[in-house]
Amino acid sequence: MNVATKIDPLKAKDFASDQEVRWCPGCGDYAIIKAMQKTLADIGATRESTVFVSGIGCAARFPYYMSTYGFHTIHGRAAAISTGIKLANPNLDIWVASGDGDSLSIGGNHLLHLLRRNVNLQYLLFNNEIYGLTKGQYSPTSRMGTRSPSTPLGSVESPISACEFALGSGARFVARGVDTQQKHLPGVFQRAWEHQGTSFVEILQNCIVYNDDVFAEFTAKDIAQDRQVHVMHGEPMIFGANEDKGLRVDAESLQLEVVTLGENGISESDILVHDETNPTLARMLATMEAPEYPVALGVLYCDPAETYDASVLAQVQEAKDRLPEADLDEYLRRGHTWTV
Amino acid sequence: MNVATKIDPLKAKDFASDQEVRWCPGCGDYAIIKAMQKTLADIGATRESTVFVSGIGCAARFPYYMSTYGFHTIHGRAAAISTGIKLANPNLDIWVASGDGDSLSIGGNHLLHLLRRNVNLQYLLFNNEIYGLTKGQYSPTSRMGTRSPSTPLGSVESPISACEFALGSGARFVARGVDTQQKHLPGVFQRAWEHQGTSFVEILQNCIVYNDDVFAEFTAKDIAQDRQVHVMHGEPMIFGANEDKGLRVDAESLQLEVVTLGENGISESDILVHDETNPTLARMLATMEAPEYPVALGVLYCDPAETYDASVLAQVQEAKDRLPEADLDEYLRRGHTWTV
Amino acid sequence: MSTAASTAETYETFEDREELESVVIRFAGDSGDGVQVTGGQLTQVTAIAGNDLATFPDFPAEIRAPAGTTYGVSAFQINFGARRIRTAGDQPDVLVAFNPAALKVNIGDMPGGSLIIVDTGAFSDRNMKKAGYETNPLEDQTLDNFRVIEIDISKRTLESVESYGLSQKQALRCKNFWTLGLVYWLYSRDRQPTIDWLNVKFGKLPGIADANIAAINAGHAYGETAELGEEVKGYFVPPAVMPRGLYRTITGADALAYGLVAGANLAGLKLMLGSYPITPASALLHVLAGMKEFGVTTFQAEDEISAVCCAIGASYAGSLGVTSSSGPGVALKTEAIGLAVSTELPLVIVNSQRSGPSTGMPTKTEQSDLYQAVYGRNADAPVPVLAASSPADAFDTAIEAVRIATKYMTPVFLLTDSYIINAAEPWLIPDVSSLPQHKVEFCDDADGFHPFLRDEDTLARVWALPGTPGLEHRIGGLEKDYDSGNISYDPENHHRMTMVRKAKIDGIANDIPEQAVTLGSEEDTVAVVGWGSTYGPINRAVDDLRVEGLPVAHIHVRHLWPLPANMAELLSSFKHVLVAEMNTGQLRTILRSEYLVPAEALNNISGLPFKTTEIKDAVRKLLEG
Amino acid sequence: MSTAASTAETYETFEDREELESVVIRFAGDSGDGVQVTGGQLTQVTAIAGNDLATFPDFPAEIRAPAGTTYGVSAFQINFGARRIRTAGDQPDVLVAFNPAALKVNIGDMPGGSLIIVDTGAFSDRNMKKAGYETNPLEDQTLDNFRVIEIDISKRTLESVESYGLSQKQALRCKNFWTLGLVYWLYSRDRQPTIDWLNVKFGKLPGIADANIAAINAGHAYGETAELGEEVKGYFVPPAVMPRGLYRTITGADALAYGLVAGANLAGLKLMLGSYPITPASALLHVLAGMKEFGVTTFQAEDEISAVCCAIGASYAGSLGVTSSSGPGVALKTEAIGLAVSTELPLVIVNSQRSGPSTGMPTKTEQSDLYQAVYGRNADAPVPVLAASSPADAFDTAIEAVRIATKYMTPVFLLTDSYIINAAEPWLIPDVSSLPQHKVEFCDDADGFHPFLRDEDTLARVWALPGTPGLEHRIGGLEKDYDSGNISYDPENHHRMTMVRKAKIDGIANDIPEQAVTLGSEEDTVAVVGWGSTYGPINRAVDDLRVEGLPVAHIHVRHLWPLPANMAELLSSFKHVLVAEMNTGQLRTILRSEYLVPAEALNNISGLPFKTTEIKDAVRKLLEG
Ligand SMILES: Cc1ncc(C[n+]2csc(CCOP(=O)(O)OP(=O)(O)O)c2C)c(N)n1
Ligand SMILES: Cc1ncc(C[n+]2csc(CCOP(=O)(O)OP(=O)(O)O)c2C)c(N)n1
Ligand code: SF4
Ligand code: SF4
Ligand SMILES: [Mg+2]
Ligand SMILES: [Mg+2]
Repeated sequence: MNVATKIDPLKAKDFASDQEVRWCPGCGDYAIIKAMQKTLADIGATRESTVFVSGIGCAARFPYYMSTYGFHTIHGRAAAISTGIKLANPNLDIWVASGDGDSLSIGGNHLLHLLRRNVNLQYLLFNNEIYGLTKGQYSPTSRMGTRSPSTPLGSVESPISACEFALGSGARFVARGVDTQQKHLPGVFQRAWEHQGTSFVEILQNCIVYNDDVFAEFTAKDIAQDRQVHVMHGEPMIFGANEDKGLRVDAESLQLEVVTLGENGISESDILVHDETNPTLARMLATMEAPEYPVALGVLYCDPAETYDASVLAQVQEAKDRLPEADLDEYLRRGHTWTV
Repeated sequence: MNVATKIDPLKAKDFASDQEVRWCPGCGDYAIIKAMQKTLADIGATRESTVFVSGIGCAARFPYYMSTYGFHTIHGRAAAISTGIKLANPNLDIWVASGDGDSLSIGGNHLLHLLRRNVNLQYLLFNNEIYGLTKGQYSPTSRMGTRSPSTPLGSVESPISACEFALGSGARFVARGVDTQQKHLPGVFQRAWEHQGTSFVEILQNCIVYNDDVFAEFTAKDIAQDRQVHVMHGEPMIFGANEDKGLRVDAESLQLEVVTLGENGISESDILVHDETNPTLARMLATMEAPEYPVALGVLYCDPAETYDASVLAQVQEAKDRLPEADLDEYLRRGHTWTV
Repeated sequence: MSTAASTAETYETFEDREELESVVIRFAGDSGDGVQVTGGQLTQVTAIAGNDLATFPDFPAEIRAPAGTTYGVSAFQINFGARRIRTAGDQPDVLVAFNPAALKVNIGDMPGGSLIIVDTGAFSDRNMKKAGYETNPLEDQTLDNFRVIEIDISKRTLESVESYGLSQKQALRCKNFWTLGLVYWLYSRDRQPTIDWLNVKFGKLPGIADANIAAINAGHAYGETAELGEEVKGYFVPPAVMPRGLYRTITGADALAYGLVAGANLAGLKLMLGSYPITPASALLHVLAGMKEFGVTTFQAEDEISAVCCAIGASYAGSLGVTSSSGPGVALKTEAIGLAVSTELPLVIVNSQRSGPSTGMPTKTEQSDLYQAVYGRNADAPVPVLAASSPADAFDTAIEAVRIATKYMTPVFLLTDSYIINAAEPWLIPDVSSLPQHKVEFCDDADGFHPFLRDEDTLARVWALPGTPGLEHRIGGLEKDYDSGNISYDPENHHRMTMVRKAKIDGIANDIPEQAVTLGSEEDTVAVVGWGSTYGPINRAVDDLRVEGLPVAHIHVRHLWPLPANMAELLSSFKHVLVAEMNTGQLRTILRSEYLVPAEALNNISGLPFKTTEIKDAVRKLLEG
Repeated sequence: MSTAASTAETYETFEDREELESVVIRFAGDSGDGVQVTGGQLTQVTAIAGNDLATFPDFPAEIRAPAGTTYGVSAFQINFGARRIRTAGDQPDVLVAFNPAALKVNIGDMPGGSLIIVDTGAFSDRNMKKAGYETNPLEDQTLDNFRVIEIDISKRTLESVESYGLSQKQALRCKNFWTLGLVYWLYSRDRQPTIDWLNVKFGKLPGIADANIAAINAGHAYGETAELGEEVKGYFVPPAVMPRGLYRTITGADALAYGLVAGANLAGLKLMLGSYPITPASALLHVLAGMKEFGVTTFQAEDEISAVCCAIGASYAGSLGVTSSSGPGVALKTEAIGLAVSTELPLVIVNSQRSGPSTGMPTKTEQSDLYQAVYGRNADAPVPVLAASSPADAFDTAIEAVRIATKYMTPVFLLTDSYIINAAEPWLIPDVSSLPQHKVEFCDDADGFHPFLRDEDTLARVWALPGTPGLEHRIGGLEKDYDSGNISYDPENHHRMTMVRKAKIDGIANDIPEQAVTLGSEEDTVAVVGWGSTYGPINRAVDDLRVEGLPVAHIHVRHLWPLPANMAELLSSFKHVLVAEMNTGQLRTILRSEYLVPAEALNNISGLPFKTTEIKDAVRKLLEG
């Protein structure tokens, strides 16, 4: 993130580019871009110092639709290219927009190292659990048994959990949101932007054409409240349409369990309070799956550490400070020389 | 793993090839190959059905020194090539030998997907926290501040924990051993071999030339017992020269803590019993670092699931069973045809 | 299976109909309009009617762009006739435009006087604005030079399916079949195969099947009863004279898949495909994923590197490893291909080319990855390169690729392109069981064995499989001793090994057919040399020019590396060698360096196949100049 | 810094010494014997003595193979003389063998009558067995045809450092300096620079410094006092006539790094290197990592793809992005290079070539990645290619690469090889501040701006940096409209864009120097054409042949793509064009296709530089035949 100038702030619509949006009608990406444009207005971003970087995929078309700077790169490499941009100009505020295939299939290694290095940028993973742009093959996040053009009998691979992977890769900020939750998503984006370091945000995104309703199990209107928990640092993890369910840790099994307030003598004080700096808790939250568990949304983990770009540039600066008069001609003449 | 023929079992030395071993004198790899040769003899492996596959690096020279089949491939790709070997011939018993750079730098993505897919083979990661073969640059497992030819002022990247990464990638078997522990290592290898699915073993390996004694903090003779805990499923996690230290979970902070038996009323029953099927515990063990914590050795996690190769081949078999007379000529003539 | 005989529809009024030698029809509409399905059905019934044909499906880059936009327009073109058809046609005779955007995008390709069928029901103000029309093209001068059939297809479709209880949206979806019915009437096509297809396709949704059938019948009836205007009457395209035998239509993707499976069968091997999806290559993965009963294993890898590595692993273990991608994906595989070269393992690399550089125009065709195939690796790492020239030809070329890969223990490049993969043509179905075998013999003799023992003739190394007792060995990417297969850093040995790897590949030139003159003879003045999917346009153009009496020949090259042994001599007999390619001149470069022949270039890098006129013009210029 | 003047050692007995025009010395021993350090020191003092020189360090593939094995032998060769030195020498005049394995591996390269210095102390039975000697080579006929100096160097070293309290192991480590002392005496070299170096190097371990100094002095004294035998006396190599100025020795890795930094400075840019370690390319990463005070940022990436992508990102943001690797790593970068071609961003790709294919012989040299550089990408994606011809030349070539990359907004390949990277030669230090500037001007004019606006002359697009208000824009790998820079799938636009990208690169031919005849003239009969590190051997061979009066010229090409504008004409003036390359004929292929010139091939793919005799023989054969 960067400190943005607050003078004459832009509105959400000012962040839309003049290019026609070419996603399928009804695609979850429309909601995400809306939330993003709102976020940029909220944080007072400027167009010129904001850069959207993407790989390839439907999600990766994102930059074209923003009136900021944008780089639509190649499949899976947005993390690496962003690292170069940030090192070259740390004043730029970088958002990566990437699909589940882009990030976790071909781009898995770069994502791992981006997170581990902790480059100061926001990484948005649009998880629709499918390869949209290439017409619907299963992706590394697709559920076991997914039928797709390349798996006519159903996929046999155990899917990866994006947030669990991010945590295992050393991420210092991990959050999750749902495309259509326009009240919630800008807040998550803003937290990501405020965090210094790589902010990893998984956005559950509906692909209406190839994987429609894949999240309906916990996003369908009627059940959403019972199947989602919006976690907030310092707040007990209570959820449910009646706000009567909560999470607790079983100390023996080291597992989370869902309890009901008022049942078996459970009261609010028994409910686990979210501590976003606790990596063990973060992993437990990240792996909760519907229907047994509510799906955890919000900032699952946030524990800042020194950023890579700051450290790298500090070393460069130190070297310059140590040798403020560094002169290449003089440098070339160091050591043994002789005159002919 | 595979069921190996037990007739006329081979001895450890029978698994040595006729090629001269070319690692640096004193390299930890010598101890590892010794433990491996012993393991193969112990499990009654045959030379012809055992294949060592490797990428590039010092560790990756491993196959040349074994009298089995071997494939020394390219940097970072041993996981992918092994997957192909296994799918083509599931009767082969595959061991991958790979360095920390090979596995976690260039090969990180393949390792992630190998683990997630759960291909039935053993993956040995020789972690010397350095790039040996290319003469000593820091690796993704090198400690922050490592001075190396490419980081004359010290590295600024936060290292990855191999076992934590493996767990985050969905590994179903994760173990750790130390090169020189000849009593312990063959047992770990054997457990890996017995496990159905991808068995991930991190071996802490001393590179005497470029990173000597990097593990001395917990492997030096005088302190080893106090700085290591050998975990065993179903056994309390007790360690120390006097067998008087143990691990316990703090239910509030969800963190492990080291306690001393006999102090503050702590008795053996307070000590956490290792449950190798518990992923939360596995991650806590994986991330323990000296000197605050003992380093966890042994099988940290083992929770078998269906293997990828079995599932893939079952689908092929099902298709064949459904159409036992599948005939290409007939197949080509399906659908609309006409005669001229 | 249905055969032409059993379902033939008889157009009693053939006498009234105008006989045409060939016709080119293009359908265009939103991705959601079912344009590709419509085209596919017309292809089927036309094939069954005994015409020769070629098709060109042209996809938009967007999955499903907002309805009505110009960039969401999908098109399908078919050329069919009573003569041999070589291309999908330079210019359509008929355009079916399902909406204003489709008209806008395609009208520029229509010659004056051609027939335009529009669905007036889709020409709402909103749609016209979306398409960028400021005034109604049906009312201004836009269509002045054309014969236009304006029908409110939307409305008529709704009427025709009224009784099936569909929602408005579902009912409108039948529009394409209504139109197809009309086209069937126009060109005397038999409806029955399409009706059969609908019944199978929507077996579980009989309401949908019936509605579509009703629509097709209504469209057909409209043609039969309506006054379509003076100039529009029914046409009749007699069957083409084709070699005898059993036919089907086939796309390049299908032909490739079948050819690879057949090739593996003939070699006695299981096939393992490692692939990562990419347009247009994914189609091969999809087809092979459905052929498990033939012992085919498909692996959707995490990236292209894993895909090729998995295939290499499979070959190492005794399967036929195949990997498939397009240019950007193949780029990622080149390091691993070097490993297959060094370890001398069989591997087939299918590159279904598309427009580049970089992401380029992913749904458009091009043949610009020839450099990459022939030269695109580090170090001296020669690899045979083959190219399919049409959808059906992909079958034979695939078998040949497998033969070479296994006989010579080498990776082989098999080039196709977006056009070949997606287009369809009639295919004389071969009898696979009677094709020549090229069975692989694995080494099982431990006597004097080492993994780089070579066959004296082919220079191929032995293939010894892990699992074989007594042949335990280690291979890898380091240089190997010629005499033992062990690692060697000996300078002379490296020179020798490099040269033997080269000689092995060069020697393949003696194991492939001599280059034939595809059309014409060595006596002609100009040779138009082509490779890959330019076959159709070049062949048609040369054929036409020869009919005019011009001394021009067509030479189409399947074996691009090594080139056939007689190539030097053959090319030297022409005054002009014109290499027509959908790139900036890549085969031309190779021919020039190999034979020092002053080959000239005709390049089209538009993402679309050549038009025959471009080729004719270029040849005429050479002959005149 | 020390200068020759201040430390010169005077060999009073120059009269007694035999004067030599040049001499070739090879040191060989275990990796642990300090062979490379020894060679480095001799290089320094020889340079300071005013000789011209060239070196060839030859590393084993193993990091530190078990002592005494043949595959653990490390070697260093230096050629120095009173004339211009072009190569490290075909054959050594002197071999210093620190152990039996070193003798075994190197004796085959020694001409009869040459001088062999052996440390008899290392010729234990165990060591001889390890080296594969069945009988003692010092006692059998092995060395019959040589002049042999047998000294128990080990013992004498131990004696000389006795008083410094070192362990036996540490003491023995001084062996190389003892030997160096002897060599210094043999060739009248000044010890002082090495003594100074030791004092700096072991500043914190004065004991070690002093012991090594004692060893060097002892070795020197041994030469001065000992009877080395009739045939062995002191030699004297007078200074060479070299252009005036201030000199230092430089390796290719250093020269490359300095050249890139200088080039970036002259362009007014910061430099960002993205690289993943690989032999021999890592050296560039190491040198640049130590130049942070010049605003250099180095990024050790997780793989080669990340490395090049990071560099592309840096260029996008306004730095000079550089990436460096060897063939297998460059293979992985090719997809991303296509992105840089498509987005037209500057990028310098350094390929330090090594023996292949695949892993090949990683520590050996080769120049077989030319195809990869010129042709090795998917689609039509032309990229300029330059090659450095020697360690020092890498400096100038790097500056030129930066100039072209930034002026033309294009990736540029800069080829070096294992030999150039590791070898050292004297370098006339340039005055960077007076070199011609090629300052980059970033776009800041929003008027009519779009990101693919082109310069009329160069056809380069504008470079507009993120962060600039008013110029916000999006770029990517999809095809772009020529007139707006927006995504375009228009067929004609794609043709136009492909052609303009090609024209831009082709046009560079007019912005580079005409190809000069490096030695000789257009009047000669044979032109030996080379590129890269074959410069030395070709130049020496041609020079020698010309001295014999033979009509042969040397043409050395720096700009390999596009080739200089006058190349066609130049080559046509020779009866024979012989392309000498350390590959199977890659530049030859390019010259043939570009100019239809019947270029012939001289190939050496042994992992070692050409010997001048090979080249001379080939030229003689051409002239005779
Ligand atoms: C090197 C390379 N390989 C493959 C592709 C083809 N490709 C484009 S996008 C994509 C996956 C898209 O899936 P995802 O990242 O989940 O994005 P979505 O379309 O679902 O938003 C693939 C395989 C490519 N463009 N480049
Ligand atoms: C494509 C490619 N990139 C880089 C290299 C160079 N390389 C060889 S091994 C290696 C890293 C070795 O480190 P590690 O895997 O930890 O093995 P170790 O030598 O420490 O056992 C590198 C970078 C290569 N061979 N191929
Ligand atoms: S295919 Fe799916 S993800 Fe892509 S634009 Fe359409 S709905 Fe969205
Ligand atoms: S460099 Fe290190 S890891 Fe490699 S062989 Fe030597 S000691 Fe072992
Ligand atoms: Mg997706
Ligand atoms: Mg390592």
